[in-house]
Amino acid sequence: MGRIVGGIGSSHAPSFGPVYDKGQQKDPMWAPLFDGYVPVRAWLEGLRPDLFIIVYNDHGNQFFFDAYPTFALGASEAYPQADEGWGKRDLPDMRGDPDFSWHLARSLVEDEFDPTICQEMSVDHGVMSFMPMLTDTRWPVPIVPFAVNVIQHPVPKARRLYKLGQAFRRAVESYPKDIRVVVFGTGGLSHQLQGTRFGFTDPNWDNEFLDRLETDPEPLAGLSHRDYMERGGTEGIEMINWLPMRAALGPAVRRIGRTYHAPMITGYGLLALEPA
Amino acid sequence: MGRIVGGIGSSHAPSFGPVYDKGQQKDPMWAPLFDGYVPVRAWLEGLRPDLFIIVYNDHGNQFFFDAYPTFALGASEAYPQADEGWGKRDLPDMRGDPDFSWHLARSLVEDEFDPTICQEMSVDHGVMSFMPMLTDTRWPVPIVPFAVNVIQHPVPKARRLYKLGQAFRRAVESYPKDIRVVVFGTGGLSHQLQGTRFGFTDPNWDNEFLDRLETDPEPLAGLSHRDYMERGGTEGIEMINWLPMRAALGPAVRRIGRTYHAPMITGYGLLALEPA
Amino acid sequence: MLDEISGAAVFTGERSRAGYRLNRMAMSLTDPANREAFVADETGYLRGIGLNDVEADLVRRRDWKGMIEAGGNIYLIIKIAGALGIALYEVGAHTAGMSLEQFMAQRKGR
Amino acid sequence: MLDEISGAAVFTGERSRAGYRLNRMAMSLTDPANREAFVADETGYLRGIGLNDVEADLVRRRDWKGMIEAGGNIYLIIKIAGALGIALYEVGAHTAGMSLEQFMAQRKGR
Ligand SMILES: [Fe+3]
Ligand SMILES: [Fe+3]
Repeated sequence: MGRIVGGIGSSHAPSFGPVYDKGQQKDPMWAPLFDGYVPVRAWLEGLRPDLFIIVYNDHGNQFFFDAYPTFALGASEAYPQADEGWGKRDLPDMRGDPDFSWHLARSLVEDEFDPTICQEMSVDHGVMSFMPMLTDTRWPVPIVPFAVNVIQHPVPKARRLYKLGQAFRRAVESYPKDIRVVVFGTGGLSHQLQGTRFGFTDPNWDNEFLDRLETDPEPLAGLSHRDYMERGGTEGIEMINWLPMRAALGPAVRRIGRTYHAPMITGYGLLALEPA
Repeated sequence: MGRIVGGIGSSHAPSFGPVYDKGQQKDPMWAPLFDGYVPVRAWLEGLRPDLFIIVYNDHGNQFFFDAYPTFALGASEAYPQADEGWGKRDLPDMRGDPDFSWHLARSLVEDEFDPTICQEMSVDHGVMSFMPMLTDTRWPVPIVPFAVNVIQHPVPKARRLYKLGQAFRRAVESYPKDIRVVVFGTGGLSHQLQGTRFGFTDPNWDNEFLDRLETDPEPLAGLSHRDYMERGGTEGIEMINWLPMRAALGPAVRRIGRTYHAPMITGYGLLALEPA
Repeated sequence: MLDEISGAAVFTGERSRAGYRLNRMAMSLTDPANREAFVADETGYLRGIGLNDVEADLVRRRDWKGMIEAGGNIYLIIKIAGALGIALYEVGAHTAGMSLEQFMAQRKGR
Repeated sequence: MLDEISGAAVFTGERSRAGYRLNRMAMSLTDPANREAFVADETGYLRGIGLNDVEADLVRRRDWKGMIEAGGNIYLIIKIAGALGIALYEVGAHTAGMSLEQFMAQRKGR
């Protein structure tokens, strides 16, 4: 049987790309954030993971409003990088694990989730931007990307995402192979990209979210979209992507690492947990 | 508030197209089936419906396995006919009702369904083949097509589709406008298009299904896919598309019409119900 | 996993993966221009759309049973038959290991 | 329906419907060849991809606020800006009713 051995929440941002590609992780503007990724990366490697499940959101690159999935589950052997409108970075395709993807599909459909299953799928900065901080860019660990609609309302409820994480755990534990799985959730933290509050961040809310996610996550599943967007900005609704990661770990966790930094117009955070 | 005023279950088949287009509904081979549609069509017109919700399945025409939705909800102003590989029939686009579609999307997502929402969508014989038997082909009543994956396993459970119908009812009843809605479910009945049982039909199972759907539908939601496919053929799994229609009507129904005929390699059926 | 029912392949994700190219080729035939190109030059069309030799050979030999075994989905495969003017009954009979004549004779017998 | 939060449009289905052509045009710019064609001949590109005059005018006037009001999604709209070499801060400031300079001054003040 499979086992969930860790969970990582991380912000993603287009700006992480140039930082990594130009080796600026130690620059004063970025070091307060990316210094925190260094020990988490070492811990992650030490976990000897066989698979990453990555809950993220696309930003109008893989999916368009002709057919917009609430949930899209990748079931491909490879996930190329999307060109988001400003060219691709020099990164290889990410590797998939279709056997696990189809097992996950069966388990989720049995649990009354209704994913769209994608055998061709590119991934954008929602996956590609922070992963180089956490693992070798030859991508030694295969991924199962799981895209959540957080941009075209109605978006799924926080509660639904919490239940999704619990369903991930059932899927992993019912897998016939002894694989070690790390679940990622990525998005946010607070930011707003348009309207009178353009540039809004709220470090208080972001840190409260990180606190509660670690120690008492279930009430976060009860917050409304209005709660998330008033406190974290309209685009801060992405924070709900972190809930499946936390729910998949089970009630008790141990904190491995945590960082927060808001140098621009987004609250950037990292939280690494393992089941206690 | 909206109201569900009727429910229709019908088979669909590519062969219905030529029958209608050549005016062969009265031919001895087809009359035993299509004679049954005549009074149902009159009843349907008398209901003065404002909207049809049509639960059907696509057959590799609108959706491909690059991104296959478990549930796809149409939210378009128009639904053109798909070319299925042998040319289109001379039929206009079907009309949509995006306002209701988006209301339905919000209501379903609130109820923890995860549809893919389609603002561009063609419909194949799953919708177009039987509708000319039931309404004018200038399509006076707008539709909301709802496509269910019944061809790439895992397909949703019968139970999930039953709950979907209950959710349709909540959506209709929470709509601010006083609209009169008829819910359709289409697929099957028994048939198997490949393998050693090619050509298999089972009129006993089909009629048992029609009986139970009318009078005691809930246990049909408890049957497994294996049950449906062993009794109704691998492609007979389409019969689960009838469950949302029945569940949307509520517990007590009155039968308006029912027909069954199996002249070829599919059990063809029609069942029209209204809330009692 | 539900993989077969009464002698028929259940079209699972695993089969969908195996038959991906074949099914994609079949779906391309929903475009009339592609149907014309396919009929005019089968071999060229199948190569151009990226089938491997084994898959192209299944199509050229009208091996409907083989296409299903290779992950073809019946709803897609019959688009290939349709473009070639071959009817569903012939395809279905072949997947059942029969000729069309055998199938029709057996049906009459029922 | 949740349509606005603290002075920002919530990108609802209704907005998605209204902005469909504009967003589709923006997404087309994920293809480098389309970016080139757009920059080389804006008016021709916008007409060719089916924008109406009002929509094309919003793009030509760099009216980012107007694009959002017309149903543009911010993640799509910034692809238009990207192709034109305009940065997110300028787009965002405009949607807030400010110039880039005003926005930066206000930020410093915080
Ligand atoms: Fe994001
Ligand atoms: Fe069908």
